Amino acid sequence: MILEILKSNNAKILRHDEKVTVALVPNDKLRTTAELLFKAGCYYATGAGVDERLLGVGFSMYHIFNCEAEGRYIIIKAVASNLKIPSITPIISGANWAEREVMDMLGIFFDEHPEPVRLILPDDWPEGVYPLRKDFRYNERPPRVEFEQKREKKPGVIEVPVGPYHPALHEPEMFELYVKGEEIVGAVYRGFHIHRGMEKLAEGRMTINQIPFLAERICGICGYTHNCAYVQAIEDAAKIEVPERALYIRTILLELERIHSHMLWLGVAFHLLGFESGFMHTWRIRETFMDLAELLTGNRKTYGMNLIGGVRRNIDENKKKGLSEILDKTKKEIREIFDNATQMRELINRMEGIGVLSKKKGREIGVVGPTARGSDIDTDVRRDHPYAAYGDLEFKVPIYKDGDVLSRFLVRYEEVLESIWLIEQALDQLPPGDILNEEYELPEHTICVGATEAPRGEDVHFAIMGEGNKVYRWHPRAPTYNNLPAVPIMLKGEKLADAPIIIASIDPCFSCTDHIVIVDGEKVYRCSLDNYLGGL
Amino acid sequence: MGRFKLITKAISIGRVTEKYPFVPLEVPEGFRGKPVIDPEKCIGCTACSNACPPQALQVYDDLERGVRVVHLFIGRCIFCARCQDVCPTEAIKLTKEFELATLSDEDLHQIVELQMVRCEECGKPFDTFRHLLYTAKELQPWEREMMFLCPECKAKKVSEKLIFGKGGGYV
Amino acid sequence: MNIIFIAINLAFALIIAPLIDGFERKIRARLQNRQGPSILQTWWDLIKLFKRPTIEPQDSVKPLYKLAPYITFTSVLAAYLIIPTLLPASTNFIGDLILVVYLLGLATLSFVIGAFSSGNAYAQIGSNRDVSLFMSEELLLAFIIGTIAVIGKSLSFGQLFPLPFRISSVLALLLLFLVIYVASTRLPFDIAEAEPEIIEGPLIEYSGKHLGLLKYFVFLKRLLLYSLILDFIIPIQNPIRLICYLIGIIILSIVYSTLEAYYGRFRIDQAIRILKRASIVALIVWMIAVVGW
Amino acid sequence: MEAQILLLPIGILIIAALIGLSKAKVVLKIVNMLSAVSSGVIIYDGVLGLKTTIELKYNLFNSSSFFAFLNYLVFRVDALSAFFLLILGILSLCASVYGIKYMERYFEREDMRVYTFNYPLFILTMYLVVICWNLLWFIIFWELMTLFSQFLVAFEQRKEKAVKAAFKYFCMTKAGAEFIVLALILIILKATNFNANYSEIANVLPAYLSVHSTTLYTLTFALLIGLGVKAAMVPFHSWLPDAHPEAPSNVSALLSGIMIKLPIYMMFRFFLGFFPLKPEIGIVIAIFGILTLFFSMMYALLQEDSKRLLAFSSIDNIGYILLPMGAGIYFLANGSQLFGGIALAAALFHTMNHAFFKGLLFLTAGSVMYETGTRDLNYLGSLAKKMPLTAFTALIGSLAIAGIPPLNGFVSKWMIYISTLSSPATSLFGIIAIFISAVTLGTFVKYFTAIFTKPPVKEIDAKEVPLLMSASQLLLALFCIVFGIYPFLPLKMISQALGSIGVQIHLDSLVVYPSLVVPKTGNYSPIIIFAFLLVSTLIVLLLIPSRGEVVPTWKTGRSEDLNMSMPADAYYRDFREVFREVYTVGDASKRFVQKIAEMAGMFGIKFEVLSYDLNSMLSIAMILIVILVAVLGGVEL
Repeated sequence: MILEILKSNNAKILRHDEKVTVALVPNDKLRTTAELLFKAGCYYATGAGVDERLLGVGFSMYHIFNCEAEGRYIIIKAVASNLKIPSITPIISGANWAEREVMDMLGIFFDEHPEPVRLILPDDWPEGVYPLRKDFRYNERPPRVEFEQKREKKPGVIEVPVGPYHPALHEPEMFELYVKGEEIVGAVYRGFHIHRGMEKLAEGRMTINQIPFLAERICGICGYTHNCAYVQAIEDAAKIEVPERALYIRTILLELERIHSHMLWLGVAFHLLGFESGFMHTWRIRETFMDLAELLTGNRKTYGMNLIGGVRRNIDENKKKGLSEILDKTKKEIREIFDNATQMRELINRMEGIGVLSKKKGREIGVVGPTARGSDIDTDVRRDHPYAAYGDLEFKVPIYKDGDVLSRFLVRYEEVLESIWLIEQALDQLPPGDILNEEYELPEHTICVGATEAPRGEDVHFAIMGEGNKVYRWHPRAPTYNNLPAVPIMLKGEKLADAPIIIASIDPCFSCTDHIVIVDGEKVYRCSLDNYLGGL
Repeated sequence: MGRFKLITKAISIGRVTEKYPFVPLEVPEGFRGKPVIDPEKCIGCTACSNACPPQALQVYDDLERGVRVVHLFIGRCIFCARCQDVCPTEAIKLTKEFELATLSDEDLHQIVELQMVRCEECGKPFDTFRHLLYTAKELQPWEREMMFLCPECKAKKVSEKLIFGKGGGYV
Repeated sequence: MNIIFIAINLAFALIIAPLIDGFERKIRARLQNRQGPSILQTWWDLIKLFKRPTIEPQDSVKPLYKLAPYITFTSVLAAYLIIPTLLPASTNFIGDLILVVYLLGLATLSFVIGAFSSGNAYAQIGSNRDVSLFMSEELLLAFIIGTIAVIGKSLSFGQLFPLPFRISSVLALLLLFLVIYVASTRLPFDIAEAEPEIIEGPLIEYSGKHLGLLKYFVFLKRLLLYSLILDFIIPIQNPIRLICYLIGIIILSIVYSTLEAYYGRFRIDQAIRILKRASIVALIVWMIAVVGW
Repeated sequence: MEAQILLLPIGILIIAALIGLSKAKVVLKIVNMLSAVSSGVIIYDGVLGLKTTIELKYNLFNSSSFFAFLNYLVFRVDALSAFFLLILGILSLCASVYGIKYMERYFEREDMRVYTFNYPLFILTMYLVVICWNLLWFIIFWELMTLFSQFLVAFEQRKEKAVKAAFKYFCMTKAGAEFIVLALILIILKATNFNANYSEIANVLPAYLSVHSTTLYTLTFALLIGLGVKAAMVPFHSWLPDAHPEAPSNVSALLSGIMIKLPIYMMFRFFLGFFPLKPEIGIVIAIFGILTLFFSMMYALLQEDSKRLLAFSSIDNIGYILLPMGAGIYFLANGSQLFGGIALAAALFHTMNHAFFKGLLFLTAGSVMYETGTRDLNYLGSLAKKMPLTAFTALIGSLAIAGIPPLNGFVSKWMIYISTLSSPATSLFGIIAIFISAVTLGTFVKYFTAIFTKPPVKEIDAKEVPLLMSASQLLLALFCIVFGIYPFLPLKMISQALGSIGVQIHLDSLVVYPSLVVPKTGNYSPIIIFAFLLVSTLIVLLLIPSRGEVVPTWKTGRSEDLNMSMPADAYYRDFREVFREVYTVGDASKRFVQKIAEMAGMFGIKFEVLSYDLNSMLSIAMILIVILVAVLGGVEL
């Protein structure tokens, strides 16, 4: 099916196995291919540009599609002919940010891109300096350039700035709400205030076994799934046999992380709805899971458990026992708290029918995770692309139809219970044996991709192996990157009082999104989402 | 109704927070805290500095003083315990200490200096004494006699022996 | 004699009001499994604020912005001349129920005008909500005043305290309980100062001494309203009035802080709607009172 | 001989009007000054009138022709008239002084003669209406007043809105006047056989009406409509919100401040002086009052035009005057002297207060127009920095009209509540009045903040208005404060005024220095409250002085300049949303009237046309009178 599409567009298949398909598509066929794939039900996961001049190819763009039906990732490679590649944003609006990012970072230009303006680089970044090119050193700092601010006041409304420093968002991001009385008539998102240059760092300095610890620090809450995604990508490339037990331990930790992340979010949701006690209850329970993580990995949050080929610490018997006991206790408590909390009408009224995201829009933007499942999009990497031990564990994926804040809330609540159930299963079936396989050698220039289901949705890590124990290119994509464009749509026409809970309802994780490049200064050019809003 | 259930629950559970700064906090076994190098055990093999992701551990030779400096800067440490994994002599360990806030920068640095061996030929320091001893076990007898030579001199010597060696040398 | 009593009452209020808030914070902490700050914490906060310097935003209208907190503060103090708190001071020459209500109105007015003068979008939205809430809570309050006037045949506190025990008076006091809850700007009705969306609304630009005064004003207002509802219940010539009063304050603050801890914040329109329904109930109560039950 | 002083203003004003016929620029100043002078004389007359009753009789033509009953032109100032003269004098003084500078902004745009000729005559006719002591002359002056004032409303002839508004105003009040004429005809035909002298009427009418109740009710009906239209009583108010904003601001100050109070004056004369006191009449008036204040204020909340907002609030204050008047009549009829007296005193006191603060507010709105040339609340903002004096006076006006202690508005409102809440029958009125005063507060928070404090959409260049303008504002503000802190003086006048129409209020029992005490009901000591507020504020300022450095306004870390100005239509959106029923009712009534108009249109009568077509209007009114007279004649026979 997929192969037919690719063949019909006379694409050159570079790699085809049970998980991944990589194909080189000629530029004139790129759009049609993308369109056909999108029609065939593959949504746009992410895109990455690579400076392949050292490999003698020049600049090339990789569009990564997620085909849930076949459980495979399709990577379409297009080589830039004198720095130009046809843009696919007109067909798939989800590709907007990815293409603009490549535009900023590598200086590849996309023909007929609807809004070819800077997305990531700030205004004071000099023109024509492209940080992700190989001739740009990872610790280089270009000089600032002066620029003038171009924006006009909007009459008839209050322009309410939400962020960069706003108590409702716990990270520096910028929403601009156009408010009339209490009603939000329009919203604009400006992002990418935090830049940590992780990709450059990884390519430039780190060895393949150091990068997992870097990847874990992409996110402050769900770092371990990034870690896993990266490790899986490399293992996929090098065809490494990971021991069973290691896979199970990874699963347990992943689910533990999902629980604490969701509990955190539920607590924050209560706090934003002004229900402080609910916040306290939720976090009190969350604390036990943090302690569990500490018990298993030696750290509350950054587990640091993965190496290529397995995990570093074992789960011995008494740890196992303690784990299952605590799980039994907390499961009851969680049920109790939330069944009671959901009886409080004023909370439900604040969430019901608020911040609705339709299924169609969601697909177009390519939202992932609970945000997607909340609006009736049945997607879950754990089920569609089984990794770790999810293949042989059974669990259900909660789906809600309404697409409002309440349904996202409930999705997360049910996922907490599911995760507990998953951990219990994994603990019983925990196979004996070795936990780390260190006999492997790394291939060169293999294109690989690894994906996990983070608490916020799908993590995709794209990588190209390099010489020795280095990677040539590593491009992680956090779920928030796909979910954020949906927020202004949800916000439009709602009351200002609901803005914080709506913004929070995608569980935004901004620094995961902004991992891209080393940049001085905070000022960031407005990335308008008018085309998503259908014009403010 | 649910509201009152929650209230009763809260009352029944009682306080859960601790008077933390005034009472010590328990951490479990295997907690990854502040790493500490045991100067007695360290042999300066540079395994840790190669493994360390954030380059918190750096090893460099101070040639005129003839010492190898193992420099640990905790301000950079991410407490991943890779150094602990790779250390051949278990010289570096992660303690349970986690209250690292300090007013003086010195508290974040640990520096271990190891005496280096000077090359018999050129007299340039090339390796720590301990490392030599540590590796000495695996050496063959013919290598022992030139174990105090720096790699260059060693290579020179071997080639000389190969060429001018009496009795066919070691070939 | 009266003058001394009033002076003592004022002093009492000024000292006790923050303590009551500290007490409520403690109770809320208990209900949320927390240690909670010490009861004196509110006092420390206020003292700290009074030590801090103030700032003036560029876009603000300076005189109004600076004067507003003081007027707000003193207008609620003036209400203490009229409502007997600790000691039964007879105040039948200073003012009556209407005057108290209007003094609180003055407080709200200067509060929002100060906020509007700060020239911050959040402050404007917040004070806009504040006034909307004030108007709708005034509707309910008006009905209660009418009912009380019908029951007590008077508006001056000398005649009103205590209210004769009738069905209508009990209902009226229950409604007064609600109004006081709303007026004392707590969750779920602290919509004007909602922290997550509009960052303390009207208070956003205020800092240091000004902020301290406005916080102090809120505490004083709460104590005032407590005393109001208690005066309606406790006979003023009661020998053990003092004990009853203090116990009443404690009970009220426990009840209120419990409610506060276990409610989610309303949206402004929801709150107004609730108040509207309540005032329809109040209309019925008024009818009952007119009938004479 | 001092009685002749009554003629002095007439003389001056007529001269002023004649001067006003010339085109010269200086005329404007002269006319305004002359009117100011005459206003001073009017004040003097008022003070005189409070001491003793002044009377002037003229026997115009000794013939027993049809005009016999126009024969005696009697001017007489008793305490009630004197009270209204005082208000008229003070207000027209301020308005005229204000006009000297203010009117200049119209120079090259308009034909100033429209103003310079009509303005003095307008004041004159109001003066005559108050002092004349003969019903027929009253009608004539009344109509003239309408005539001149409508020319002033139509001052900006180029603006079609203004002209239409003027026509609407004229025709509605005219139609209303026909009802007064009807009442007059009834009285002089049936009761006083062609004698229209007030004293005569006061002697004869009560006795007659207490027998013939039908006539009483007819008269009440006729007068309520006739005077109600002029007083812009809901549902006859629709002309006012169009007319008042269109006039020049100092004229609007007069229109709202005093002209729509003259019907109140006549109501006092009729319902208290001439008619027997009937509780039901009182209740009816009170109900009209409640309707008026409720709907008008709820609509004032919506307005985005400063002067239109003020116009609506004028209607609301008419409600605040009608309510206690009706309640007072009710109480008196039920023999409760105390509360009756207080209620009526409240009515008169509020008349005075409203004259002052509403005049003041219109003047401030005028000053803002004078500087910025707009009345749009969306556009204005943060003028308090530029025009501190105007801002201060506007703040005082807003506080006063919101009934904030210790300003004058609170005293009258307090009296209203005390009296109305005292009996179950009227307490619902009191309750609604309290609610509406909260809404008033909201409305004037909007008025004040939208013009003076909220940041503007874009920078407005304005400076403080000339001294003459701000002086007259300050004078009125001063009255608001002084009469608030020391209400005993106006209360004394009011008690005299009421005494002159036979209502005794026991002032010595009410005023227990330093507080107003209604035994066993309520008490309020403005002096103590004011002193306490002042002193304690000063003390707190000393203890906790505030001095701080200036920092940029906090925009959650943004550096761009955002549009932080709240649009006027955004105020209280949710409140309006929740209380939408009120507006649905209001709009439904509007639509109902339109329906009637359409149905009439089917029969070929075009109300839209009609209401701007004077002849047909008048003819219809005449026909109406004839029919009514015939009918009533039949009733009585």
